[in-house]
Amino acid sequence: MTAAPRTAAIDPASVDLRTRMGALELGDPILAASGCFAYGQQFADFMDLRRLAGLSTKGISPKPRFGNPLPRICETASGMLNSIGLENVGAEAFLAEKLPFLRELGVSVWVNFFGEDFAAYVECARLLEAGRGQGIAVLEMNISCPNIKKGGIEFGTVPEVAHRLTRACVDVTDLPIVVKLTPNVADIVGMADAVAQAGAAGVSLINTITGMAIDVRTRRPRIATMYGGLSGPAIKPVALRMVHQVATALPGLAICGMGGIVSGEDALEFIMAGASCVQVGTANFARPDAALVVVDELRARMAELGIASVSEIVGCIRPIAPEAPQVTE
Amino acid sequence: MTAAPRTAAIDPASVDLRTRMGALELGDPILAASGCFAYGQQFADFMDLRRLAGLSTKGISPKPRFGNPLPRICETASGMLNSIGLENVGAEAFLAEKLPFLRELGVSVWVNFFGEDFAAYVECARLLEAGRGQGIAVLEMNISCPNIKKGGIEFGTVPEVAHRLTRACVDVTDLPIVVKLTPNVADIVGMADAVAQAGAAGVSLINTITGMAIDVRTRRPRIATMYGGLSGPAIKPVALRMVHQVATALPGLAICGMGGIVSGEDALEFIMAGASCVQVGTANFARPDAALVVVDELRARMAELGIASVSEIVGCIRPIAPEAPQVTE
Amino acid sequence: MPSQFSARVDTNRDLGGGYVVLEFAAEGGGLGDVVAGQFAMLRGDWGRELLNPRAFSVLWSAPDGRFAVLLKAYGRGTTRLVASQPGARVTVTGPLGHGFAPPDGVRTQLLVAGGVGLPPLHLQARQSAARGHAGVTELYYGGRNRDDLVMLDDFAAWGVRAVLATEDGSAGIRGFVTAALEERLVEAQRSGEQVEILSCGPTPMLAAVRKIGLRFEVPTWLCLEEEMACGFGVCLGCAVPVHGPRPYLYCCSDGPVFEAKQVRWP
Amino acid sequence: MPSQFSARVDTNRDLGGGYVVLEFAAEGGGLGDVVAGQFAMLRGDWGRELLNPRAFSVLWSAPDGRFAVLLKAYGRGTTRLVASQPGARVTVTGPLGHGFAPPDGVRTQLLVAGGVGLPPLHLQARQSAARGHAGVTELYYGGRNRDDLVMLDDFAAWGVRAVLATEDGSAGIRGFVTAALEERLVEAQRSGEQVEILSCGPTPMLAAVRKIGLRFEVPTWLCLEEEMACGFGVCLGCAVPVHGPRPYLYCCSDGPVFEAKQVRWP
Ligand SMILES: Cc1cc2nc3c(=O)[nH]c(=O)nc-3n(C[C@H](O)[C@H](O)[C@H](O)COP(=O)(O)OP(=O)(O)OC[C@H]3O[C@@H](n4cnc5c(N)ncnc54)[C@H](O)[C@@H]3O)c2cc1C
Ligand SMILES: Cc1cc2nc3c(=O)[nH]c(=O)nc-3n(C[C@H](O)[C@H](O)[C@H](O)COP(=O)(O)OP(=O)(O)OC[C@H]3O[C@@H](n4cnc5c(N)ncnc54)[C@H](O)[C@@H]3O)c2cc1C
Ligand SMILES: Cc1cc2nc3c(=O)[nH]c(=O)nc-3n(C[C@H](O)[C@H](O)[C@H](O)COP(=O)(O)O)c2cc1C
Ligand SMILES: Cc1cc2nc3c(=O)[nH]c(=O)nc-3n(C[C@H](O)[C@H](O)[C@H](O)COP(=O)(O)O)c2cc1C
Ligand code: FES
Ligand code: FES
Repeated sequence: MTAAPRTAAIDPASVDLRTRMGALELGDPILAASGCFAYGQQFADFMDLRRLAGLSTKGISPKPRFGNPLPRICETASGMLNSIGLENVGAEAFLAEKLPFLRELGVSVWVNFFGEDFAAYVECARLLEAGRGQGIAVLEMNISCPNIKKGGIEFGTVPEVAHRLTRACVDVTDLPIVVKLTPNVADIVGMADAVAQAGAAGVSLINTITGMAIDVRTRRPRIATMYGGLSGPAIKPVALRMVHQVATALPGLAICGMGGIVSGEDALEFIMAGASCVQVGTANFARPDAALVVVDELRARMAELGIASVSEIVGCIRPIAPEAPQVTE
Repeated sequence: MTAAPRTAAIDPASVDLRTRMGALELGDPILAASGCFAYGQQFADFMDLRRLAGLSTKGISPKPRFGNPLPRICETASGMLNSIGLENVGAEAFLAEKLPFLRELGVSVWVNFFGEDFAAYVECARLLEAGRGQGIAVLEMNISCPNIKKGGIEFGTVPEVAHRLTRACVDVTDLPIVVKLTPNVADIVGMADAVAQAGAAGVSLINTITGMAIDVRTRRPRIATMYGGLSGPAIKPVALRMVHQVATALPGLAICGMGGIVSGEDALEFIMAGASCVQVGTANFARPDAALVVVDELRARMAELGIASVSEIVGCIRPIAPEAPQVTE
Repeated sequence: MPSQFSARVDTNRDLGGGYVVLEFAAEGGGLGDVVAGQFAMLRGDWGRELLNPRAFSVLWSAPDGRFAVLLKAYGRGTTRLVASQPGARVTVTGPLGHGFAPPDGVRTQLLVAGGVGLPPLHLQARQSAARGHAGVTELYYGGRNRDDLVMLDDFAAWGVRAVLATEDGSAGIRGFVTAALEERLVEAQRSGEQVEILSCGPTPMLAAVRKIGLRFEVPTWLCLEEEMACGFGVCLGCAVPVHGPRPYLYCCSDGPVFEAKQVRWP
Repeated sequence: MPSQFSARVDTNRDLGGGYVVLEFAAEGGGLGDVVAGQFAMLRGDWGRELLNPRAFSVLWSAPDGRFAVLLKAYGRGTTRLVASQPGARVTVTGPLGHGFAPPDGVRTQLLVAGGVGLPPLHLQARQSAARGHAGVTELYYGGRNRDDLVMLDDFAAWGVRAVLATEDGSAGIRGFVTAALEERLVEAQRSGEQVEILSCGPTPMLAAVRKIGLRFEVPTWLCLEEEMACGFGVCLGCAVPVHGPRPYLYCCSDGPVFEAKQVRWP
């Protein structure tokens, strides 16, 4: 009984897609997600990278890493599992060999990073601080690596630990730090609050959900590390819920939403739930220009619905109207 | 490089599907899941209920409940959200009006139950104790209701609270209590251990994952209570992971697995991960006899793979063989 | 007695305006006798992306197991069904729910239809005509434009008077069909004619029809559509807010036809 | 240069034994020149259940944008593709990866094929023949039974000597084709003939070919299949364990053709 507001459609060209993630201004709200766009170079063959609002790099650690044994990926219903093992070129090579290319593009470069332990996180933030003024817009701190061993789980699941880690990293860089949280927790608001209090410029929600798949012929897991991270449309409802929970509980905190976005309507759901911008991850594997398709669809869908700008709809969701009172006699 | 063991196929009729869930014996490992089979009556039109190994009833509370406002359900990619609000006839009416029908069927009747607070849980267990000898095989205690308000979240997410609650219920009944856990936690093993220590006869894994969907036209949630529980194939990887975690960490604990099972192969994955039996939930909505289809497919797939009995494969998953050492020069 | 059986698309007939009639041939079984307003749950070979079947009012059902539904592409399920080719397989459960009562020969039945809400009223008119009751049946049928008004020939053939309304005036009177309905009720009130309303269509239309029916104190029956999963009273997903001792009834098992005064709408 | 474009199924040709050749017509673009062993990522209108495209070796590619792949129903993606009708749309990315080197005119190329691993070797033979090198190419082709051995006429037409093997003996010699390969290598060793091995097929076959190649110290190239998501070096999903300074290379961007001695298999 909650009817759609019959709003007059508007001209798609007039839709204002600009958005702000905290102090950061973006031409539109759609970025490519970490680990799903490498360092951008491979995509240059298939699309005009300059049309992107921004991208998050593969997670960078202080030293290069080689990653996990295979198999590393498998598909599930409307999703996929991965356990890449955070393979990356390391902070030094990133700054020297990857950043110049990204800087040239003129898009918002988010450098996703992590460390194998507390000290390595701080070291990585310190190393990447050198990229300020060299093209890095945001440090996206990944505290949710299901695929590294060494006690990493606590960074993402214990608020006090996340708080201390965030504070320590914020202290060594003037770049804004957006903390990427894991959904594998009972209380996402508590986590978001902890990192916000520690000086995070915002949060990225969500990383993958830990999952498993089994090959019944071989009686082995389909992922060599046994468990992997679930991404794709399967997890979208969980991601939306967490974005909405955090946006509602912590209205001042900037949120970058992600998890299963493949269409403009998906992106719109995240924005309405409270995300200032979103990232497109797994969808890039089906088509490298997935983020651009999402932008085009978002513009068209907003025009259809008569929505003039992104800024007016961030977090606009209202509860369903209460039902009429019951006459019980 | 992990090749399939080329096992000779066997005669489907010779496959031994019998299984034990703790002390409970079942003719085959496939039950219908709570909330997805009501009290069984409606299905009598469509299938021979006696062919089922067992079923779990809609969750029963001490008093009748009417449930949540609408909309209560919506579909997502390979899943659905629900927020039924645990509508049920109440323990008294269940015993008087529903149990006699179920008893007649001669299948394993699991009565799913909950309370609005601590005392109501214990009261419900006490009331249902009257069903011992009247056809109830198991009390499945649902401590994971995302859809009731009053602090219920702690029952399912704080190990000490779950422990106390389980102990209190175990104390008032001689029926085995299987505790159904919520996946909305960081540490499922800690939860399983807590209830096992308190005397639970086993655990059911998993209930739905809390999620959200948005109608971008109306700018409202698609579920009246804002959030609902995600079920279906989308969550299967998460469910399998939790079953495997608990089976590995707590080898003595009986596990009933569920989450996204729609085929015999799905069921086989759960059994190999460590479940002694499984429940089929959302799949019933597509076809009332879904559980029977799963049994038939399970038998056929086991025969194809040369597996003679369920008991020999419960928890049989082994890690992927290590890779050959690297010659680096 | 409902049953579940397999069927194949026999013909996919485009009526224009996005409306399609799908005719199915059952492979064993069939819907059998159907009361107007009853529905069937249909599911194609949709893999795991779309889990649940979709509800469709039965347009007609023949003794040989053939039956038809009328639909329009709306979301993911209907889009796939509309695109389905002859030979495509569907799983069918039905007939489900409780339909409309036939005319009692005393009250004139005013059928108020909109969009894909036509089938229950189309079947009601067909059955009334077959029983010789066509004369106590009238159709009030509204749409956005003339393309929204389909299958009019059938009503003409059955001798059912049809009052049409379109929002753009391209067929019948301009505006909502509920305006014509109100006029008709005023007339009936004046003449003392006994009438009742049977309606199916978009929710805003049903809400208007409900209010009119209550205002004129005319027995009014609404065929409701709520999101469904199982279709037969198991999932408790399709709650309908009602007045009376319980706050909710179920669209699939208690309905889909409800009396207007029972429905707890604003 | 790889590109992404849209194509439609032109013909779906059943070769028996479950093998199918799908020929596509590109709608703008196309694969262009393809080196044998290069592949394309294909994705049909699969909705959200199947997210990722699937990799297929290119069987042939014509200047007009038409191209073909050979496949068999295996899992969810290949089952849908095998069932696809003319007109069905797919999104194509390719050509991707690095293929086999053409014969150098000195070494005899022994092509060792199994199952759906045939296309790279089929294309290699086609191109060798076109360049007048058919005489330095031989085919070793194994399967479970004669239905697994397809497209033999093409090799005959190109003048390529084919040695066949089936596990049940229904065509060629009985047993694995690697036995015939070993005999051939013994003979080459004896005569001092220079040979190299190019192989594609099921992993157990490739593992055997690798060991044989290493034992006979013959240059051996394996076209590998690893589970892929992106197909061009982005997701890092398709790792291949290798010897050397780094533990892994990538099947899609560094391969799919790897030298046997580099591959880190037991
Ligand atoms: C008793 C009954 C009888 C029915 N009879 C008929 C009939 O005869 N003919 C007929 O055509 N339909 C009929 N329906 C409706 C039909 O079942 C729905 O059209 C169908 O459930 C919607 O399915 P879908 O897969 O197309 O949409 P889905 O993809 O399942 O989407 C359904 C949900 O998504 C939302 N949604 C879908 N598409 C959009 C969109 N484009 N924009 C915004 N929101 C969207 C809706 O709010 C809805 O909640 C009947 C329903 C019931 C309950
Ligand atoms: C470079 C390259 C070239 C290729 N060329 C070809 C080609 O020319 N022709 C061709 O046919 N294929 C080719 N393949 C393989 C093809 O891509 C796979 O068949 C495909 O990825 C499997 O996709 P699917 O959707 O059918 O299986 P999916 O449903 O995606 O399943 C894939 C995974 O599930 C498992 N799986 C699937 N089905 C089963 C089953 N029945 N039993 C047990 N496990 C199962 C497998 O272990 C695998 O891990 C190539 C692959 C690569 C990497
Ligand atoms: C193959 C793969 C690799 C990923 N690597 C990273 C990573 O290095 N750092 C990170 O923070 N997230 C990583 N992610 C998570 C994504 O950035 C994203 O949070 C998640 O996949 C959900 O979005 P999606 O459903 O759109 O993919 C990775 C995801 C995938 C699928
Ligand atoms: C409509 C619906 C109602 C449910 N009601 C209950 C319930 O009353 N008690 C309970 O423990 N679980 C309930 N569940 C959860 C299921 O029993 C099951 O744990 C979950 O749906 C995962 O399994 P599935 O993916 O096979 O559906 C419900 C699920 C659905 C979809
Ligand atoms: S649709 Fe399941 S109860 Fe009505
Ligand atoms: S498939 Fe993505 S890196 Fe190879």
